[in-house]
Amino acid sequence: MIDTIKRISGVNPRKCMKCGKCTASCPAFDRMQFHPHQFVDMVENGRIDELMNSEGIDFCLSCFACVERCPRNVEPAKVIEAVRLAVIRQQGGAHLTPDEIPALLDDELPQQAITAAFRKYRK
Amino acid sequence: MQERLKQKAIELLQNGTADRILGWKAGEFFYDLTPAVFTSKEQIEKDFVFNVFAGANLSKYLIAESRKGGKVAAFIKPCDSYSFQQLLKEHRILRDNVYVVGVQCDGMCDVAKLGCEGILGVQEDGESLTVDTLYGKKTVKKADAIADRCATCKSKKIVVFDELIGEQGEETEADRFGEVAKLEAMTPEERFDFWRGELSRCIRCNACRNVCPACSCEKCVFDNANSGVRNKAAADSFEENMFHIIRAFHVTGRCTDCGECSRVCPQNIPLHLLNRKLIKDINELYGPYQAGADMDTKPPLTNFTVDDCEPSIVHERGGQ
Amino acid sequence: MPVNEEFKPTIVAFCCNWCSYAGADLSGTNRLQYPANVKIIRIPCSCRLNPMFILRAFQRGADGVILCGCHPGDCHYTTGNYYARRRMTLLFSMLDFLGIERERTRVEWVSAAEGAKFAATMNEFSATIHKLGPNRRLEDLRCRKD
Amino acid sequence: MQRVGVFVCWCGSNIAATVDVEKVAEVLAKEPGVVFSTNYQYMCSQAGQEMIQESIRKYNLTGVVICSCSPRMHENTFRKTCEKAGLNPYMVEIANIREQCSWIHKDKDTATEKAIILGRAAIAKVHLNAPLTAGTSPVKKRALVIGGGIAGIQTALDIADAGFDVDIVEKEPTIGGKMTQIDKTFPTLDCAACILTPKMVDAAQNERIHIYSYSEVSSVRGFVGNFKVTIKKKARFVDETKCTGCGLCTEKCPQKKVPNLFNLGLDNRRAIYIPFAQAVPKVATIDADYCTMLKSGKCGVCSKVCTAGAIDYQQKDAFIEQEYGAIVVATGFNPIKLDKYDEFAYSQSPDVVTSLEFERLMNAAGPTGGTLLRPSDGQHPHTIVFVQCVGSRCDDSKGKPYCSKICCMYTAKHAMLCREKYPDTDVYVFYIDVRTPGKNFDEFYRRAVEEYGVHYVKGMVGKVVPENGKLKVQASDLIGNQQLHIDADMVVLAAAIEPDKSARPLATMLTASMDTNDFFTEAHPKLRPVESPTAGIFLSGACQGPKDIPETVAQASAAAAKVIGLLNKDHLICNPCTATPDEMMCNGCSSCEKVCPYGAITYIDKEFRGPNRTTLIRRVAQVNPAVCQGCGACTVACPSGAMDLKGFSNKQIMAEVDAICR
Repeated sequence: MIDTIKRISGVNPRKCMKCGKCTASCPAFDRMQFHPHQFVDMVENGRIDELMNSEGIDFCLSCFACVERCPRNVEPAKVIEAVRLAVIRQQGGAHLTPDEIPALLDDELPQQAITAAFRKYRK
Repeated sequence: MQERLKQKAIELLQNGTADRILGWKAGEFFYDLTPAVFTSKEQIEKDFVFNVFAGANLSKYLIAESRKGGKVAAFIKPCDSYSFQQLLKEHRILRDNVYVVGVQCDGMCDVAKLGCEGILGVQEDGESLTVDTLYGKKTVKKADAIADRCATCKSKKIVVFDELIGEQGEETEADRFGEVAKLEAMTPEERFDFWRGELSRCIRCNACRNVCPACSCEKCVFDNANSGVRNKAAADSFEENMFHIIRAFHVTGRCTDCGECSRVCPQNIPLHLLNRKLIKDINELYGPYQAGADMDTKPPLTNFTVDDCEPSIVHERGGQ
Repeated sequence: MPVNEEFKPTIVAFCCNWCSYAGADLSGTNRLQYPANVKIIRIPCSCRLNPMFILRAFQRGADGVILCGCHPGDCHYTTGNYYARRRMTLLFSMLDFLGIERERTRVEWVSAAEGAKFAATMNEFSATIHKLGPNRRLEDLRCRKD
Repeated sequence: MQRVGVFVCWCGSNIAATVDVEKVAEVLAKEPGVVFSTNYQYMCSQAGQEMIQESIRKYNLTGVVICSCSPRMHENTFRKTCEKAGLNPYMVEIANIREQCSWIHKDKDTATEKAIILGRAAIAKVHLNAPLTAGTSPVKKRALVIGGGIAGIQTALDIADAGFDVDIVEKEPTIGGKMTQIDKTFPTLDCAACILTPKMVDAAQNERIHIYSYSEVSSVRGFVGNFKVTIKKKARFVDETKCTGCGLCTEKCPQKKVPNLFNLGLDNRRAIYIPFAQAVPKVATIDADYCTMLKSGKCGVCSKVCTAGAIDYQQKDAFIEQEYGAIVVATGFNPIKLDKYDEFAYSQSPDVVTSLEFERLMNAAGPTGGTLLRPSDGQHPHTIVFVQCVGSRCDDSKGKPYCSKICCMYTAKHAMLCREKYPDTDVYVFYIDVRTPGKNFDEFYRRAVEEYGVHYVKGMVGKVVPENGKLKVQASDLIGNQQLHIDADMVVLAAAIEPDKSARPLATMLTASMDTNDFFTEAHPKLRPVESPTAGIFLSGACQGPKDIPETVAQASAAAAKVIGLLNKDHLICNPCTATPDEMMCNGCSSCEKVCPYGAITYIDKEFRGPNRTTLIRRVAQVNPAVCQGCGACTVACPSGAMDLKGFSNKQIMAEVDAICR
């Protein structure tokens, strides 16, 4: 999972020198459970699940102040974006499977909608 | 013209300006004029020749002649004068010992271009040539028989002389680089095949080296055991290439483009194209430069500017 | 030209003593890898590189030759690399004119501080030569290895 | 054929871990001419060197090949070793199998194979080596110090003390450098001026030291022991020999609106000025950019009030030629420009200052007379925020990748001084790390925290917004896990330091190498820290890397010691690897002369025997081995190959090529 986050974000969390300038720049500080420098650190130390389950990630405005200010180009906002993506990707359980389809069919439903649903949820 | 030169030669001997005259005489064949030194009126009257086949560049012979004591007078055509001045610049010719008679030139002829067999003699007759052959007389326009190098003559200016026969000329605007550009436009494979075809004929007779005024080292690197590249005859394709690459590189910025190398090549290899390619590059990359045109301009390979192009330009500038 | 799986190019790198040889040392000190087929010859200055050495390398079976020197303006001998730059430009141009693949020869300026650049250059040059395949146009068959 | 001995070094595991040293020694033993081949743990150790010497005697070796670390490391060591055993030192060749082999390859077979090839190349070369003897060249017993800050002054004083003449070239009107602008020094808190100005006076009064103030080096030629330097003395429009430094002109000059650069533009000075009271030399200088007389020809007040008649509006730049045996670079540093860091509002509010500006604001001789007042409204600040690492420790694209080293300590000093002088102020220091290695340094920092109550906060300031006369500082407190919002009166930025801009063109003139940050490179990072790799060029102070005052002074004296060592010699041993012409083949064409950067090549007319008992006079090249530095430019310019380079001859290099391509 760490590798996935690193791959999606392109961020190397080891470059972080824990100066906290990202956190100092963050306009959403009060709403977030974990702050920019913390989620870089949590990715490095494998605390991904905690991060994915935290409420804070949705409050990140993606204003990129942290990316702009970081003296070492760590790009914390990209990490949080990657975590959000990882959360979305894990929502596979909610996808439509072929077995479920017959139960959902009704005469009113256009054929196209079913095809579209497949495309959307099974890709 | 020949008579004027003969008279001048005799005059110079008689008034003591020179004790030797460097000119031309007939070689194995009448159209094969060869450089010769004359020391008496009788010799001159008997052997001195100057005609449309007097292509040989006499400047190189002055390296040795100017060091033999006494004074030598030499007939120098415009293109020879560039070589002469280049050699002066390189301190090879002792100027004080040479009396230079500049001779204007309308271009020399190439016997192969007469298109005749069994040639016995050629008479110059204004704009046309009368060729006497085994099969009778034939008239050829001089313009049709002119040597390739003279057709693209770079300059009719005699850049150094003590006295002139004929008029001083000017630099021309001839396009010398057409053939080079044609090769540049080819793919590397085609160029490689072209040069392989040409250079594989090389028999390492060293005629190009011996005639070239720039190739005038006391001892050539190819004859020098310490250079690490000594070799007498090219044993394989690499050594054929090697000899001509090194030769072209050594005369880079010193070659005046007199074209003697191609003239004397018994295998008709267009060696001058290599030199012209380098001259073209120098002109394009480092600004126009003509070797031997003056005494002061620094040759391009012993000069630089801090903003010179990088060698990667060879990769970048496109072409094939 | 088919790329032989077994093809291990021989690459000769001429490095000036003051900048590039030190740069090569630095890439070693920093443990930056580049292919083992790159072999370095130390020369005092890039202007010491005689075109004959390049031809000799190709004759004996080198597949690529690269010259590394101080950056223009930083030559230990003040002006050496400026001369080298002109010489190599004209030589490479002539080799190209003769139809020798122009990618086989290269000049790079590498300072004593640029260990990473040295390694990157060698990796890249080696890959280029690998793609070109063995040098066949300027080799001496008598010197062929196998 | 030489009798070659091959010595393969393990370098502990540095080589042996990736190169099969035994196999290398074994394979190389079969090379032609090799009569002895062995391997050993540390060739450079006493035991290793003794082994080499013993083998030279025992096997009558005429050539030695050592497969070890880079020749830049130990070539000299091994040359000396062999010399002691009676072998010419130039009969030694090194195969670099550490930096250029074992350290860059992981696969043992590949590395071993490469090491063998490198060894073969060295053997092939050594077969063609010839014993060389070094010549000598005289040493000009005078040193040049470029830069008149504390580094330059200390170096000059030490050299002069040893009895050699020294010239200091300083681009400003006075010597003293950055230290003159500093208020107090850490960790002792003694006044900078009190310890610096006596040294400046010492330098001025020392008869062996000549100060070229308001001057620059405009060209450098030559080489170690024999540098020829042109110094440009910029026109100051005041005759130094006449000016008494009374300062009357600087009071009467009507042009009052000139930013005072000594106070970093915090106040104004006149167009004719003496930078500060203790300037050395204490001579006025006219700022040509502002002087009405020089610009429009109308004024001349200074000339009228000067009783010494020292004003000279016609003065021109003067050029002085001087010869030196050694050159010391002491060009120092500057704080970086802060335009890339506008989140700290440096350009938006005068109350956001750099640390050096803060020094001037605290200094009794500064624009506020030593009372700390806000530049915007002259009020006493109550809350001061210090931000560390501004531009230091950044990614290359944003700032300087290095630690500027001095900021932690001077910030502690500033914070402490604020609290001491104005106990009613709140002082915050935002830091990433506090770095205090140095004698009494950490104690000093702890005192700031414990005794003076400075609030040290681990975290960075994210932004500063000027609002209603206050500076709203938003910062993070990483340990408290909170975001702080402070209404500050002043913000002080510890800007990174960078080498002076004059260093880069100077390095080009000196052919001294620099790193990517424009700091001068030392000959060896550990063993030769005050020498440039270019012989005869020495490094003093912050031009080599960030340094505090004690370190700078230590390095300055070290550089002086090296210079004294050099100037003490009457002759220098020359590099014997010089160009040498084969007169029999020389054309006398001057190609080599044109490319020689040292003018080492001349021509003579020489008699030679010609055919048939004749004599021929030919023009042939001559190389002055004391001047030739062995670059080899001439060897390639020579079309006939008459010019060759000893130690790197055509044949030797080709033998290496052959061995590598074999």
